[in-house]
Amino acid sequence: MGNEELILKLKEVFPEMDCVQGNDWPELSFGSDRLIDVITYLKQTPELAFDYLFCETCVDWKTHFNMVYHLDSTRYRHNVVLKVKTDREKPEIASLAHVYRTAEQHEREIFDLFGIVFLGHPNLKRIMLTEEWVGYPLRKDYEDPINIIKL
Amino acid sequence: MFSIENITNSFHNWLSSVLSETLVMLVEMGLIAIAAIALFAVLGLVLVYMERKVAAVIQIRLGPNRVGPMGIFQTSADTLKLVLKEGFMPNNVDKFLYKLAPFVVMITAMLILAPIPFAKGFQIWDINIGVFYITAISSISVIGILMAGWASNNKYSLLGAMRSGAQIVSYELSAGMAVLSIIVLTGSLNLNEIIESQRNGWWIFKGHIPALIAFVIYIIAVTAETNRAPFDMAEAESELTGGFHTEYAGMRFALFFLAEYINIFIVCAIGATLFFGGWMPFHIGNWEGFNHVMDFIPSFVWFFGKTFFLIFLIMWFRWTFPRLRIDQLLNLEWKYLLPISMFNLLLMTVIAIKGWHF
Amino acid sequence: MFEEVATSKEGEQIINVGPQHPATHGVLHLIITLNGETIVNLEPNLGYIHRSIEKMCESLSYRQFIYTTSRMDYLAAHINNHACALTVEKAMQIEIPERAEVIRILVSELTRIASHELWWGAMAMDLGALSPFFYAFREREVITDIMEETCGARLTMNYMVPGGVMADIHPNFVKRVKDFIIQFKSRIDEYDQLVTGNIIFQNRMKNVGILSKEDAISYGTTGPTARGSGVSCDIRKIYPYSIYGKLQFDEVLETAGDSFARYLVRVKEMKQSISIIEQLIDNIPEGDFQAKTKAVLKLPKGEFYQRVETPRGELGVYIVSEGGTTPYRIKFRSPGFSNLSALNHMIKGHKIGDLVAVMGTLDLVIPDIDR
Amino acid sequence: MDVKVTPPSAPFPGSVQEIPGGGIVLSTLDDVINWARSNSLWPLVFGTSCCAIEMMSAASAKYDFSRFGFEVARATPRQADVIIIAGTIVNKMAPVLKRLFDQMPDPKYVIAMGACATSGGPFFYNTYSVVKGADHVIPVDVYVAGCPPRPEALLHALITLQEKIKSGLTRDQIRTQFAENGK
Repeated sequence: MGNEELILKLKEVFPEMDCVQGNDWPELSFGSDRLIDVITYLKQTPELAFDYLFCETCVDWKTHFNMVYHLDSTRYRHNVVLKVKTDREKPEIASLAHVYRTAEQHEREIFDLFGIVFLGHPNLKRIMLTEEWVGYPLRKDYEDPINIIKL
Repeated sequence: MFSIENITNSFHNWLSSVLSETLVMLVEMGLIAIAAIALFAVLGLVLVYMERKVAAVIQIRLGPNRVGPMGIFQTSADTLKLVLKEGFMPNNVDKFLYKLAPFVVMITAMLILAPIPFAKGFQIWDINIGVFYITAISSISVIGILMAGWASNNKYSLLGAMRSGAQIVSYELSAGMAVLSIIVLTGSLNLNEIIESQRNGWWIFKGHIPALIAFVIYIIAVTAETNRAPFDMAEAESELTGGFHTEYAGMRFALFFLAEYINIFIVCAIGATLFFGGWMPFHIGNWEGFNHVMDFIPSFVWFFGKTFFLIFLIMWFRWTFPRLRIDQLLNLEWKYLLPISMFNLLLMTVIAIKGWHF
Repeated sequence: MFEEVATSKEGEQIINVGPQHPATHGVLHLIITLNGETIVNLEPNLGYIHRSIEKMCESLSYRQFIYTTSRMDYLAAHINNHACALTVEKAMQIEIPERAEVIRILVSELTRIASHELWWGAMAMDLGALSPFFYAFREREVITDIMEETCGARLTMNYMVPGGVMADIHPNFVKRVKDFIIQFKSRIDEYDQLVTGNIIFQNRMKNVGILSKEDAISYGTTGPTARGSGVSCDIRKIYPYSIYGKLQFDEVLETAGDSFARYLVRVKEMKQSISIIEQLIDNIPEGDFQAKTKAVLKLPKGEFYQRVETPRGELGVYIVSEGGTTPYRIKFRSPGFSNLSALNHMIKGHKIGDLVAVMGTLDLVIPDIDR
Repeated sequence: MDVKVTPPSAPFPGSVQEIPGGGIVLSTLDDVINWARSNSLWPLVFGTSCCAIEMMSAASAKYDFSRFGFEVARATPRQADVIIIAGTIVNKMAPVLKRLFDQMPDPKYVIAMGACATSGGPFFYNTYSVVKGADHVIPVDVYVAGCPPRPEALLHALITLQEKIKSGLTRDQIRTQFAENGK
């Protein structure tokens, strides 16, 4: 399915969401409460079949976090980008570890570096840093006068 | 004709002329002990050096060449350094067993040196059950390895030791069968008599195909018994870091290291004795002239030549083949080698009874 | 730091492989639950070489941040640089000269061969055959020398810049690459004789670490790991970037999904890379090696993503730009990170000796996983 | 060669100190011991990142550090003499490195290979997890420049370490000599 078709389809199914053409792929933005609905639809609809989560990451926009999911379909070779807004004070979002198993490790990394809590994650603990590390280093307001030498 | 026998005999006669009989025995025992230990050390150094050079040749490298001419003092430097390293014992080890283990392995290796005829008439202990003695004693070294693995209080060591135990217990069988098939031909357990029986040709040539099969099985089994690649499950560097000697350092590690090479020497010496006639020169049946020419080469040259050829073979294996997995290793023994060697023994017995061999 | 990391049941023991362990090719820490010699569970513990590259890049300019990626997956430095350069070029809409494109592909494919060479040697070494490592390095050194002549570095080249390549190729480049092709073609048959056909080797690799097609997709594995399971995922084929769309080469697919399939994919990929190089080496167009770009690069506001195929799989570079001279956020989607997550699934129920056979064929580069 | 400042009391590991009035026999013995130690440096298999590949290159046929007897790479720290820190050390790795160093029996030596192990190198600024130089964790005997250093540089470092051991001097004495003669 081409990008235009995909946008039309997504707009039809999720009319309340913001769906635009990004630099490469269609981008769908919505709130964190709808994540599981959207993912389930995208994965299980036969003509979409987004079965491959190739990138999951997070961007700290200082006022909120944006979870970014890049999805690919190994059958049709079309992509979509999901942008999910989460609260910065109480960052919680549903885990996708049961839908895409690759998400388990990606979500652990995001939890480690951004401090986003993934609800329903089987093994949510720090992966890159030690357990006793304080703070989430990839947040924009992270300060560490001991380790970080600013240029 | 140069022979070590003459030297030892004349030395014995000279000693007897100056000392009483008891003293002669004591002095000779002392001298032999020193000689055995010296041989042990020299063999260790030479074999380690040889291994490194063989590895280098196979791996298109140069190998040690900076310490002394051609790097021949490399292994001496290594040994000296290991001796001078900090004596090290980790916490919570079983102190007694931890200290004992390297010596068990070492002493076992030294004990087996006793009945091996290094040259014509040059043997520490001419014992009538030589082969039996060797197979019996060589099984003890696994106890040392198990001790080391258990006492080290390290999971890698324990895994390595357990693997080694399973492996040696299995491969003793087919090694024993291969040895037996030669015993069947000679009808003697005495190593000297086995060598004498090869005066008109080595068993590997005289014994038809069964002798060849027995030799192949013997080489495979002893490679496994000495924990050498492709059967180095006990050490398995990429899986178990160091295997049973993970926690050993300095001199204690050096003892394991040397014992490994001495064990290789011993099994190859036995292989050379059983299949290639030990110190017996290359003789062909009744070709008197040819045999006489061969006799001019000293017997110890023959012995060491054959032994080192077999050692080279085992080193060649090590640097070429990947390692087997532990279950494949046991499958190979119990499902293939053991039935083959049993059948081979049967065949050999028939040949011996019917007198079909040369 | 060293407290009990997991608890074991009766009859099971926990064994820590790494961070310093020869099988892990670096500083990966695996917490393995063993029952006898059988692996019950495996949990990777990462971060022993987590160098905070993503944080660091947020304060580096678009020309500077490329060098950090050479140190990420150092076996495929060119391809990492290529991904970054492509992202920046895509964002700034820089047209690159034809010559630069061809040079980029040439060095990328040489890097791919060098990387697979090292993998081949290291994997054979893990399995206990020590000599293939040295044979692999013999050929690898030739590539390293070619790279050194052209790029000035042996390992971390930083050769590709936004707009093209840093410098023109060395006059000897074409001749030496041609010599290398001739030499390598005979050597790869030697490899097959020495390792691929070896019965011990085949027994160690076959039916070990099986990953089904569905699992391969679900775990997000890419590169030879996924292609060994029959997943078509070569970015060069499915989303062609640079001039890969114009080149003739096959995507190597195996369906068995075991370690041996992954092994075969990599060995055959080396041959494919050689054929790509053969197509290009005689046809390097004349012209500039670098497009004219501004000294200070400023990316427009927006989000840019570029996927490329490294020897280990799919590398994604995700740049979020606020319009300044430094990225607002950079994410490197590293292939090893996802491939590693499938390890537990693949290794369960196998012997500890199989760990090296499976990990060897995943071709993990730890700094690439940890970033 | 740069010699880092360490506490003045720490002796250079492995060198046997000549006692005052020590006879000629003892000195010769020292020489023999230092000769053995310098010619038998078994490295620990320890590579964290890029430099490890160059360390492998140094082991490979073209550079072949087995010529000097360095090829007996031990996987277990108990049997190693020299730890070549090949790559970046991060905060999570630092305790492990310290532990590995502690597990090695004396005399033990350390080579910091590459810019990362020397000072943090390219990862010095703006990183939250990199140790800025492995000498914050364990004492380093020889530093190698480069990112990554060429195999020749590593060989040179190992030879420098050999010379350092052969000289039989303490770290203090080496530093004084360095200050006086500039070499």
